[in-house]
Amino acid sequence: MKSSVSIEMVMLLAGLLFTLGIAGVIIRKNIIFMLLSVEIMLNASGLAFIAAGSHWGQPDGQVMFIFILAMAAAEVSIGLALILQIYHQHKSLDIDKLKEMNG
Amino acid sequence: MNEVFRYLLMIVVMLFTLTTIAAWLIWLERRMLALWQDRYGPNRAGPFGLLIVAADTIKLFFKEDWIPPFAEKTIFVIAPTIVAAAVLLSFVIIPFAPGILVADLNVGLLFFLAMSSLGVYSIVLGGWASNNKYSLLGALRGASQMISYEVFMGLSLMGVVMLSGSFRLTDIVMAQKDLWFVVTQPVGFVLFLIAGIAETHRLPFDIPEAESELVAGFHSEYSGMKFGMFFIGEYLGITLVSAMVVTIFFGGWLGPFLPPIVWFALKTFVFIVLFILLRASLPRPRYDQLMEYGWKIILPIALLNLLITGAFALLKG
Amino acid sequence: MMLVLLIVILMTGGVIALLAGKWNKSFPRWIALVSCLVGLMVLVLFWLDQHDVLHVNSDENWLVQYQMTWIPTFGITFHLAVDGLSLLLLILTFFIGILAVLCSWEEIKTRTGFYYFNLLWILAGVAGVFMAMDLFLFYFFWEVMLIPMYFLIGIWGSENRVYAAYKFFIFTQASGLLMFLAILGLYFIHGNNTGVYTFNYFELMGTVIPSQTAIWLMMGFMVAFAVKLPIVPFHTWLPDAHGEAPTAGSLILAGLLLKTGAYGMLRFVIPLFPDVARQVAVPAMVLGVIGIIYGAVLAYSQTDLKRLVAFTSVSHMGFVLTGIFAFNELALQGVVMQLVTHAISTGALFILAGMIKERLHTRDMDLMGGLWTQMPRLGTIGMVFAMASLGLPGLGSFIAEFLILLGVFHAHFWVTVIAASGLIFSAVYSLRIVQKIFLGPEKGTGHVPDFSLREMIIMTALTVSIVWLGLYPQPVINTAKPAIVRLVQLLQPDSDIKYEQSHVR
Amino acid sequence: MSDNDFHALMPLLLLAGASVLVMMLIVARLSHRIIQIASLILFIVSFSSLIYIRDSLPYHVDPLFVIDDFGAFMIGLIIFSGLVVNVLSYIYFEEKEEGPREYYVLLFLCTLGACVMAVSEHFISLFLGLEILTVGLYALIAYLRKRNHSIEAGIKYLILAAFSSAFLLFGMALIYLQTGSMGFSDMADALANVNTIPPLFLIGLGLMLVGIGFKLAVVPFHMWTADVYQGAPVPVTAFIATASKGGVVAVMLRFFVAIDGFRFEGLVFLLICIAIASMIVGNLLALRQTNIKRILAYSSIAHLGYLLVAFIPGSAMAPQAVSFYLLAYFATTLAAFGIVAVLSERESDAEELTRYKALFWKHPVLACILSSALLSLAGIPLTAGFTGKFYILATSLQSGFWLLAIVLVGSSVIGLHYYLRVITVMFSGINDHLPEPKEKHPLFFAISIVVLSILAVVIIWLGVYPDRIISFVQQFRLR
Amino acid sequence: MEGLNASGTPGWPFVVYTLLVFALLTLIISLSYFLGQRHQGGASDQPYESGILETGSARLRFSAQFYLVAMMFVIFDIEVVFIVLWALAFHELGWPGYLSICVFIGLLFAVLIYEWSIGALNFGPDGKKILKAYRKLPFKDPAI
Repeated sequence: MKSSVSIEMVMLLAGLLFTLGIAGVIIRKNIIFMLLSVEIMLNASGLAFIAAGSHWGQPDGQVMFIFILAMAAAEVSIGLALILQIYHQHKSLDIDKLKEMNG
Repeated sequence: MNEVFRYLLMIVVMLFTLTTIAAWLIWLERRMLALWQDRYGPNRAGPFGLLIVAADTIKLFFKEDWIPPFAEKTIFVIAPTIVAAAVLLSFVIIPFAPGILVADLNVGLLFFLAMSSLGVYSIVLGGWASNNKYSLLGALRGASQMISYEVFMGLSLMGVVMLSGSFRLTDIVMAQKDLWFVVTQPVGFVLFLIAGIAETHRLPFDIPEAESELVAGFHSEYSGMKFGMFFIGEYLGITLVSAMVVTIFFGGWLGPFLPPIVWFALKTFVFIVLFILLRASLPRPRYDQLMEYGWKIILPIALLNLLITGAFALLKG
Repeated sequence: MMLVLLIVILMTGGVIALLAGKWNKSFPRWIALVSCLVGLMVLVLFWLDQHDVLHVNSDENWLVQYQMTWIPTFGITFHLAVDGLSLLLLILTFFIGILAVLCSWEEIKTRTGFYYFNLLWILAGVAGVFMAMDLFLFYFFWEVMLIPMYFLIGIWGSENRVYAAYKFFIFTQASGLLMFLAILGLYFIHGNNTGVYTFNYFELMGTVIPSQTAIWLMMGFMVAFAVKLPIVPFHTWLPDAHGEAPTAGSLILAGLLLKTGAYGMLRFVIPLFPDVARQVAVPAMVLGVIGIIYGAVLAYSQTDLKRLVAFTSVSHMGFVLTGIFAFNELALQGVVMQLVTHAISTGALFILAGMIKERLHTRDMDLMGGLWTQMPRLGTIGMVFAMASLGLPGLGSFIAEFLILLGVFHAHFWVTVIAASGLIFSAVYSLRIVQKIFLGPEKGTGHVPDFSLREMIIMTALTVSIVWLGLYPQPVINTAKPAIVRLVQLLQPDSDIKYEQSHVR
Repeated sequence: MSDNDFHALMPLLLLAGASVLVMMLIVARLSHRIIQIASLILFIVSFSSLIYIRDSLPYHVDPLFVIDDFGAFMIGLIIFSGLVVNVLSYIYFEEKEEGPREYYVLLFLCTLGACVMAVSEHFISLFLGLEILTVGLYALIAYLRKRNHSIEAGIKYLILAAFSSAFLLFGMALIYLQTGSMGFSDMADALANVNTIPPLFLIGLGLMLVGIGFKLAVVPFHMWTADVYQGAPVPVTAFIATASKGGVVAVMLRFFVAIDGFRFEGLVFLLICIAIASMIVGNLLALRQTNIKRILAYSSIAHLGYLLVAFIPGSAMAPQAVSFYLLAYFATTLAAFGIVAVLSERESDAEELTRYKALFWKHPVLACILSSALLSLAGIPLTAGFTGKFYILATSLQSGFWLLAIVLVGSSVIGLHYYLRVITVMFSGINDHLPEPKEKHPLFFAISIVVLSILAVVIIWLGVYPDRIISFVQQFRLR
Repeated sequence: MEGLNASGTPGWPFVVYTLLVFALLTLIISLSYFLGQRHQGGASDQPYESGILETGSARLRFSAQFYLVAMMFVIFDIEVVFIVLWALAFHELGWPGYLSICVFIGLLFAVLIYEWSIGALNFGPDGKKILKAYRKLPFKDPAI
């Protein structure tokens, strides 16, 4: 099974996922979904890194991916903790309801 | 063409055997428990009650296909299949004997870990979709137990990976030609076994079901073949963990005189019996005891084990 | 060293006043008074010492200078120098400074320490501006005088003080920053031309600038000075600031800060950009004339005494602008005279306004009247300075305006004619002051005390100086002469004389 | 890693070790006071390790780090601001309900992250530094979890920072795909012979700019700033405003200089637009605020715009101007937030302008420090801000960016207005109420005041006699 | 799939096996759907709660402890990734790698000790805490 997946296709997929993530962050009002969308974006970049790494035959892309993974995990940990607090305080996860501060 | 046929045959036989074994294990367990508890166990249908398995299966098929109206329907149906599928898929990487395996992945061990972590979805989704308090509690406990032991399971195997230098299970088996890893990695073996029991939420670690407090926990609301699926998943899980223990720590198919596949089956059988023995002899710990045991004892030991293994291996050259 | 001393005296005096204010309310004013007096004394002694030199030999332009590296990497030096023009303005600075301290003697009752700190630092900034020969340093002092002034207006001013302070600060700061940009532009053009990056005034003087760029750079300088002076479209901050500031603030604003604008034009705009200056001479003179008329007309229509005086400043400064761009010695001498006499006469009027306000608690002229009978001494002095403001012969303003008109006449006939008509307006508004405040029926103001001893001292000093300048202006003219001669030489289209530090002793 | 590597990375290692050490101190259940003092000492030790490594510069730790003068300078700045924030934290957090101990661990980690960025010359180290910094900041911002604002600010920052990280990463991936390397110098080699910018590279750079723009809070990526500044605890806000931005600026400068991004006109145009928009929008938005934290937030947007003005010419002078301005900006911002922190009370921060009424007559020292900081932010002579702005103007004019210089000058005039308003408030009002209650923690109050006074002295010193520092920063060579 | 499967077996049996597994499971589920009986009992539309009537929703708020476990899992599992990589390249890395992983594992220990000390690893109910909360409850005076 020789690899028949071209770099363009992978990058396209990554780009697609990334755009999907952006759309999610912008359209969604629920914080959890926004966080999910951000995770999709992060993973899309990770995918792009892996593709680029394999394109050049270097492990760097995968190294980066692992770091991205670790960072995303840390981010989700804190994000969910904050979301718990927000739900506790506001009884809602609607980002539009978080307008205590005037600007 | 011959090759293709061989593989197809192997796949079909494997699937058939596995499903049969899963069913047959129920009989085995009941007989063994009876033996140790000094009673008969199933002994009416067929010789030694062997046919009770067929009877049970038929019964399950004809049971009502009940989906509670308050449940989340789709998830409720999908949940039990996940665990069965995950366990069945895990078997592809197990080298039963030279040439008898479906996929010799170079990331075999990781594949196993990945599949075993999928099992947790079954419990969480099943418990949550049931919309029942017992189920939810069971699901939560199950989830925290399984993901915790997931960590230790991975760590306990790393010593073996260091010694064999590969994730591929055939390599690991071949690396035990001279000496089984159970000798060099006794701690790893014990930890893996414990984590394996916890992962399959078998007794004594069957906290997600805990019939005495949670009345079957995450599958309280399940019945019929969907319940059967959880059941199959559990017994296949026992088989899988036993097979993995054998492959990783007890030299897999390696052994003198007898054909490799027989060695493998024999060793695996021993561990299956061990599982049943554990069920018969040990009481169930509390949830908090189990978790604290995992995080406060197993995790440090696993990490230390890695460091010590590493130091020894490097000193040896 | 003397030059540094002047600034150091003021600055340390300010800091000591600030600290002393913690102990006792009246310490700071004594400290301020002493610092100013010391400074004035030093300067006057120096002037007397230099008088012969100035009189005899007009070649020796720069009297004393002090130079020290500051930020060598950018070619910034701490370079102070004084010629006749600077010297006159410096003396004026300290003189007005003393008066400012005296007239806030009783007026300021709260936070005296901080008040005198600000006052002294304004004076330090102004003094620095008059001495700085490094453009960076000049800008530095230019800004230093702003902030304390802002506080002075913003904290001790009357009702609308915050608005006035803002307006003052934003106007001057914005224009100052434009000037700073122009300075930087000049710096880089000079650096690119010669490879020497420096802010030194004397080195930058000969910079060859493409004429298009030169116009922009000159506009940068010009805007800053125009706002300070103020020239008509940029004058709107002035009535507010003068109106709301405490008496000493108005005094310093009118007496010193406006002068820095004129000084900047004389010192920087013309020598640095002589060609461009010639090009814009006529429009500038026209603006000056507009200022004269406009200021006078608006002064007439004010009912607020301080605003009225403020608008007379606009009018007087119109003369200054017109005179500067006439480019001849007579007019420039007139400009210098005007700077000095305006400081004194307008300053005196502001002080009077302050005194009246202290007594009547209003600045509205409609509520005043018949004060002469109540306070004959105040009335007399008021009369004197109203006359000074309209340019009565025998008082300093007359000499100044006469010289300017004479000089401008050489340069531009019609401008002179219109500017002269401004004198009529000034007569009108000056007489209106006298008529509305001192004469006419009493407005039921009740009993008000006449001058106290302190006020008498202030007024005597001012009156003596204005009369002296009107009768014997020669010392001032002599002192300013060398600088002016140089300037005029520089402006001759075919001159190759460089305006530089020829024989500094 | 050889011994020399350890030697050169000493400050970073010390910071990392410090965070673990503080964690162990927490385990030992030591009091807040001891932890505060310990972390103060640890900060000082890490800071002084810079002196220790001074002789071995520049040093490359291939492929991730390069520790040169500029890097060491930035590390010094960042650690210093960490130190100041640390000092300010005791009074601020001791009064609060939440246990303040973990705060110090996070502070060390964030400082470490910023430092890592400042010396990185590789995408991986850039990313690691950035994430150590931001992940720590998420927790720090939401540290006072009982306050709604805090959590709100935390989640806003989290979503947007993660969002921008994703942009940054995707941009990096594209650049990596184009050049085949993630090290700056190799990347530069790959681009050396390219005169027109490759489209993939351009897109990547654009995405990276979006990401960096978010972190730096420049317009149009500034919308989080005010809310986060307002919601976060004051010392944390000070940290965000200084250290976190300093690290990003440093690495961005290094990156652009390495790949010589200034030769691509489109890119420079983009940067110019961002700079102009930041200066104008930041200052305009600050005008109508009455909350000092928000004022400082918008002012920081404008200041980053100013910084970009120094950055854009890309000349040899640019790193110097950036370094100097950062120094001035750090000292100033820390002093300003320091006063806010010192004045804050248990229930609420001293953020409303009305709280500052007549401050000068109550706390003349604090008021003077705050005034000098605000004047420096406004760029008035005699303060560091003025010298910094002068440096920036000189840099941009030297390369002929007149438009930027004019916008800078114009927007500083707008800026003056709101800085002056704060100062006016402080000096207005009369000292007619009761004396302030006695300070609760006299020792730490004194330490804070001393540190803030030092900052004020630095501000004035940089304004009056900046030559030492200028000749120091002039040694920086990034190429 | 090539990278996944460098030697040994071809990739297609894996795919076939996977498909077969899913087919089998679908078959079992659907068979039971067709074969199973139907009925509607009195209480069959109620969740089972040991025979008593349903009390409240099953969507309860549960202890943050579970969340903590999840976070600990996420963090430690990610860190295991780094250990896994080290284990794989163990011999190539040699002693320097060993030292690095020692530091890494040391950090993990530090974190573990920290979590232990702040009570994140106490899963059971804390008797003292409960007692304290109990004492705070406003009880009615039994005498009245």
